[in-house]
Amino acid sequence: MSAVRPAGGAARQIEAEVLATARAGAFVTLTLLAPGVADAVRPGHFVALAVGGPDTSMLLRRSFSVYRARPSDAYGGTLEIVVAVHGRGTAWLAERRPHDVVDLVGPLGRPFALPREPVGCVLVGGGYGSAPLFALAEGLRARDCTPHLVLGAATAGRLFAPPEARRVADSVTVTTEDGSAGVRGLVTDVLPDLVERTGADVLYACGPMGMLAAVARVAAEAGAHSQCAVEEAMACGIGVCMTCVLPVVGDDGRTRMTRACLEGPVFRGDRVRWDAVGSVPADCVGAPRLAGAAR
Amino acid sequence: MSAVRPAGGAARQIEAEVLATARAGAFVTLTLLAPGVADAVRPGHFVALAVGGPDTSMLLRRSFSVYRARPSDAYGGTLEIVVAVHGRGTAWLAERRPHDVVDLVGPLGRPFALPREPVGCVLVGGGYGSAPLFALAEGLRARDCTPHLVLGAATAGRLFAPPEARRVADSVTVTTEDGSAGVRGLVTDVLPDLVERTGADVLYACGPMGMLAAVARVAAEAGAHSQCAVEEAMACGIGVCMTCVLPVVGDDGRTRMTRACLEGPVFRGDRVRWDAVGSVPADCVGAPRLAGAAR
Amino acid sequence: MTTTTSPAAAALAPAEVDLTTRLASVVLPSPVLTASGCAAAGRELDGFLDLTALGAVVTKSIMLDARSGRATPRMAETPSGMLNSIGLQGPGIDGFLRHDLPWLLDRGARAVVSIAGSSVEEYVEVARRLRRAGGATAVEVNISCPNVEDRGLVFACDPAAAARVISAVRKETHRTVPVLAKLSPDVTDITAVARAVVEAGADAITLVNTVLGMVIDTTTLRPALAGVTGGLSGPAIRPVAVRCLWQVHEALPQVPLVGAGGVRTGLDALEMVLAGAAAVQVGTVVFHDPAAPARVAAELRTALAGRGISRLADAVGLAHRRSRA
Amino acid sequence: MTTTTSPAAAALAPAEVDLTTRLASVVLPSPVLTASGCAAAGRELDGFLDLTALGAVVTKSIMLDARSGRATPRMAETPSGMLNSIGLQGPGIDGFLRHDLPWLLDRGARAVVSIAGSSVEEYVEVARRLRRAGGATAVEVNISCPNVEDRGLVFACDPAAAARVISAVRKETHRTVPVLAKLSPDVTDITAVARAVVEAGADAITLVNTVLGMVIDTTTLRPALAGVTGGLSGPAIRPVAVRCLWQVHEALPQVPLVGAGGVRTGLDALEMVLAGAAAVQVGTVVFHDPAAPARVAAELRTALAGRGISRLADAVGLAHRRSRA
Ligand SMILES: Cc1cc2nc3c(=O)[nH]c(=O)nc-3n(C[C@H](O)[C@H](O)[C@H](O)COP(=O)(O)OP(=O)(O)OC[C@H]3O[C@@H](n4cnc5c(N)ncnc54)[C@H](O)[C@@H]3O)c2cc1C
Ligand SMILES: Cc1cc2nc3c(=O)[nH]c(=O)nc-3n(C[C@H](O)[C@H](O)[C@H](O)COP(=O)(O)OP(=O)(O)OC[C@H]3O[C@@H](n4cnc5c(N)ncnc54)[C@H](O)[C@@H]3O)c2cc1C
Ligand SMILES: Cc1cc2nc3c(=O)[nH]c(=O)nc-3n(C[C@H](O)[C@H](O)[C@H](O)COP(=O)(O)O)c2cc1C
Ligand SMILES: Cc1cc2nc3c(=O)[nH]c(=O)nc-3n(C[C@H](O)[C@H](O)[C@H](O)COP(=O)(O)O)c2cc1C
Ligand code: FES
Ligand code: FES
Repeated sequence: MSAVRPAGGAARQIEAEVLATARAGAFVTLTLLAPGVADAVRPGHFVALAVGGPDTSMLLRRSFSVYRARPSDAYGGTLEIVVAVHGRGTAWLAERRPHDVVDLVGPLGRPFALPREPVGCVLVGGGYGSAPLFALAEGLRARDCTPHLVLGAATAGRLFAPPEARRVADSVTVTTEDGSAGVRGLVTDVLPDLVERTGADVLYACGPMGMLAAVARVAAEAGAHSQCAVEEAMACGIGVCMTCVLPVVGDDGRTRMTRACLEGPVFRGDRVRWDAVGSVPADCVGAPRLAGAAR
Repeated sequence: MSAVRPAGGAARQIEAEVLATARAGAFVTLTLLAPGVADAVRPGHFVALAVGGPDTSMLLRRSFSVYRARPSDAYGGTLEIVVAVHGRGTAWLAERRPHDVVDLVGPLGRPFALPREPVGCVLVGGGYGSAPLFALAEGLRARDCTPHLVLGAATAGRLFAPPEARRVADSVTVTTEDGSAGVRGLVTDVLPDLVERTGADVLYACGPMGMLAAVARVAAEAGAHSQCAVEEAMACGIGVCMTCVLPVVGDDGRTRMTRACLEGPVFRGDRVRWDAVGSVPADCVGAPRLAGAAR
Repeated sequence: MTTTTSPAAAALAPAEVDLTTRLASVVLPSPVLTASGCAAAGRELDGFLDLTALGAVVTKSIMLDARSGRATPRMAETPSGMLNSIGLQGPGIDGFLRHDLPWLLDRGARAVVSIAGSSVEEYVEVARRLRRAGGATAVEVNISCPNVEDRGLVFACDPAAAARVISAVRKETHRTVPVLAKLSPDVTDITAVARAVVEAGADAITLVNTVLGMVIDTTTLRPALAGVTGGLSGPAIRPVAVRCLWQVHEALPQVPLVGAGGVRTGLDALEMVLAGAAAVQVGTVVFHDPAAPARVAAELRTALAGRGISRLADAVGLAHRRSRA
Repeated sequence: MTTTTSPAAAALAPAEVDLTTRLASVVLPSPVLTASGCAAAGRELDGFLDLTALGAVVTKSIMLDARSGRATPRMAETPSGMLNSIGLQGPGIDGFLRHDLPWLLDRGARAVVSIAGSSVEEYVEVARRLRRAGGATAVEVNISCPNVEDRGLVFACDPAAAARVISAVRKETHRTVPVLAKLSPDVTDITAVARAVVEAGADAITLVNTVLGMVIDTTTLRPALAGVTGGLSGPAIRPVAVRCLWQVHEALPQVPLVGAGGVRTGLDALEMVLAGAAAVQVGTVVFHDPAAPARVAAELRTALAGRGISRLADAVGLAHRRSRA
């Protein structure tokens, strides 16, 4: 899990034309013409978009999970992303119109690992974190796995639950914290039951850090595998800056500050030191022996 | 000429909607809805536009002469500007489309002074510098003056000579350096003759600094008045920053570094120290006595 | 996962927020001021905003005699900022006291008068005449000037020279009028300069003046400014200003600080307040938006209300207390 | 009116321009390099650009032992820039020499190896192991590190401490391998540090490292970075880098300089060359555009051609000569 991606990875930098935009609840979906990129996308990959145009004061790219990729459609490869407006960069993206062009780098990161056997799976998405799970469910079905979806959010408006959800999954459970849709509560309120009922062997999750930690815990308790896609602030998205790190245990049992953009965003849930995310555990390789490290 | 504009000048800051855009040779004209501003515009006034949108890295406004203002048309006041694409700010403006909004401050500066008597006038425009001269010609006609236009540029494509030129002026002479339109040469090649033939009492000019200096010289030689609109790099456009200064002789005969945005852009040609523009003449009020002044 | 707790307090109505602030002996109704050299002497901004509602107008640094300033070009735009090299053009203190200050006071605005000099004596003489005229709410001492008596070394770059100026100006200034020392960020250790000026009697510190920068015109292949180097200002330098505020507040928590450097919005002002500023100045952004100081004050009020903070004073330096917690 | 004459020479075809540059004893085929910490050890950029066509890959500063770096958040975006506080995460010199440097050399790229330390002894030991392994085209010494033996004072902020590091590293480095001293702009007098490192044996100087800055998160009301302060980089600081290059080239015209700070386009690179840089590094902008170093080199070639300059070397420091003319 901790090897560097081989040199000359599949990622490319392209000028992607916006083909369509749509509102979906609190989100905007963008369909982008991405020949040469769409083909290489697997569920869990992300793309990094430049925002703000040529004179912008915003220097850094914004990262988005790929919601759907169509490698060889009429346009020669398109992909869709789901944008939640957070700050100015996502606001700019949400203002794009068909025929506008956005600079895109992708596919980036490591995708979800798929089981070799036909097993039961539970896929848990928090907010827009559900975006990569529908394509994942399809991929699992293609391997004769049985995917069950759990989609959670604070309120109904912040759920991303497109119409195909029911089509691609054997069951869909919705939770909202305010009860405005589905079961009132957190995804983790319904998860242990569902895992038990379905006898799931793998849990997949994408969403806020707290949710991922909880999913990893449920998986561990149920003796299941977990694959968690994390969201860490990223300056480069391609592995050169070291801003996106979190403490992850390697095959050798040692914890390293590990790049989410290159070795993630998908990690094995049992490898991430969830309680230490945001800090450097004292047993981490190279952890400071005294306070005040170099700039 | 050197008094500060009275506090609470006519300038206002508004969100101006773009009503129409058009190409005119090498230029783009923008028609802006500017209620409360258009009414106060006199020929020679300029407006300062914010460029680049909310996340831009371009901090400073760009200045433009008003080409035409219609105080009380169907829209409640519009004005037109002529944009020559120079760098990124003007490129951004040239990309604006109807219904876009630009932040505008204006009217700014002092307009051309009009003669009290019905006299002959020659109006000289270099490149887009002709923009304010057509409305000026109309204003002069309204006072029974006889305006003659001289429009010059490097090549035909860089001439701004709209159809109404012939309507508003008693004669129109065109010069281009490459002879691609009108007389081959500089405006100053045809000017002395025209001034003599028309017996002009006032010369008005707007364009590059070298041309203005030449017009002022021709006027002085012919015993005529001159009114020159200068173009100095401006950070604020409203008189607070002191970046836009040039050496101008005041009523007291002393030279001061004078703000083009507030006490100009129109100056009496005989008051500007043309040979010293870009420097501080040694006899300027407050000129350094030793090298190396404070930051 | 480390949770980023936002303050628990419930949101307030903006009108409930008390924006008054104290700079040593002076209380200002608003913590948002103009910045020296970015508002002339106030008059040109009248009509774009209500001058009387500002904390104060900080006037362009004034020297003893009239000054022409430097040759042009005096400015260049830079990414999210600009460079200027004006050379302290101005009418001299007598002209300022005759024409500019009276207008501002008649208008009902508060004036923080910025003074400059090329020797300690010049600062002293300017301060003396200003004291004689009266009317200034505070004196801000711009020490980012070359000292002609010490090979043109900038006062603000040497703690001892900075202290000499401040101590001399403090002596020449009425004791009820606070003296603000305005520091340059172009130093190895801003806290050393801050300590020196406070020991010399500064009642408050303004942080920061411009950062020394330069642009070369790639068409003419020469420096873009006639003055070769110039002062970098605007949002580009805001992180530098916030860092200086943080460091000085950490070192001298009792000293009132005034923040300057790229403030564009109410959240930018809040950032500086959280770092330790009791007031902020809006400079370069006025060139973009002449009404900015008024807008920033309104946005700051809303931002404090939204965070349940009822008094500006409670937010001053809050990030220090929260990061220790 | 002062006329701004552009150079009279007629435009050339871009292919006619000779971009080779010399840094002391080393000749590079291109003056455009990556910047330390912005390209890891090159491998991740492979595929986005041709590593072998770059002047060199400047690798992330490496210390003696493996380092975890700081806690997160490690970055914050700022207007036209960003703040980082990575804390020199890396595998340590042995891991670097075993895995990273061989890959880069096998790939056919030139490597400028950046080294760091928290004591003079650490720099020496890293340099020694690097020399033993061989393969580095040059050594860049990142002296923007706190000296644990002197109350955490940053080496680059004290001419004497900077000189001690450089002189020690120079002694441990093969004489055909140039030693570049990389300076911090956060000093009162950059020329004093530059003189000190040149006297200590630096063959060239890289200007500049990041500017110390800070952002406070107005939602959490705490510093945005876990490390509290961080290094400001990107186009926002370009005028500071150009000014430092100008000042150091003015003071030490014979010393080869390498520019870094906000280079985004070929014209930005040209600006630094005109100020005195013989080479430039593209750092933060790689995060925006992974192919930027290659693009900048191509644009620089076109810009020189358009100005009738057939050799990069003729443009180095040209603005000094033109502004004296
Ligand atoms: C691997 C990955 C996948 C993601 N997938 C999606 C998705 O499918 N849909 C979606 O809406 N969002 C997604 N995000 C989050 C999205 O990248 C941020 O919301 C966005 O960067 C915020 O930019 P902004 O300009 O609107 O906000 P600002 O707060 O103005 O951004 C300022 C800076 O902080 C960074 N930043 C702020 N918030 C985040 C965040 N939550 N995660 C990472 N960086 C952040 C920005 O990239 C930028 O550099 C993903 C993030 C990552 C790392
Ligand atoms: C009073 C006045 C009236 C003007 N009228 C017109 C007009 O009617 N039509 C027109 O096309 N242009 C006019 N200009 C020039 C116009 O303002 C500049 O071309 C424009 O500011 C360039 O911006 P940019 O971003 O495209 O170029 P950049 O070179 O990227 O601009 C960088 C900075 O330099 C300043 N700058 C650059 N060139 C000039 C210049 N020539 N004059 C002033 N500032 C400059 C910009 O304002 C900006 O701050 C006028 C200028 C002034 C001062
Ligand atoms: C055009 C201009 C002129 C300035 N003149 C002065 C001055 O006379 N005295 C002074 O102390 N600071 C002067 N400054 C610095 C500002 O007051 C302020 O400290 C600095 O620009 C940072 O704030 P800002 O980014 O909001 O502009 C000037 C700045 C600019 C841009
Ligand atoms: C994320 C990041 C990490 C950096 N790490 C290092 C480093 O390890 N060693 C070093 O000398 N400089 C480091 N720098 C500084 C850059 O090499 C460069 O000097 C500086 O960022 C200015 O150039 P830029 O604006 O092109 O990035 C780092 C910069 C960034 C943004
Ligand atoms: S975002 Fe730069 S290394 Fe991961
Ligand atoms: S442009 Fe600021 S004073 Fe004229």
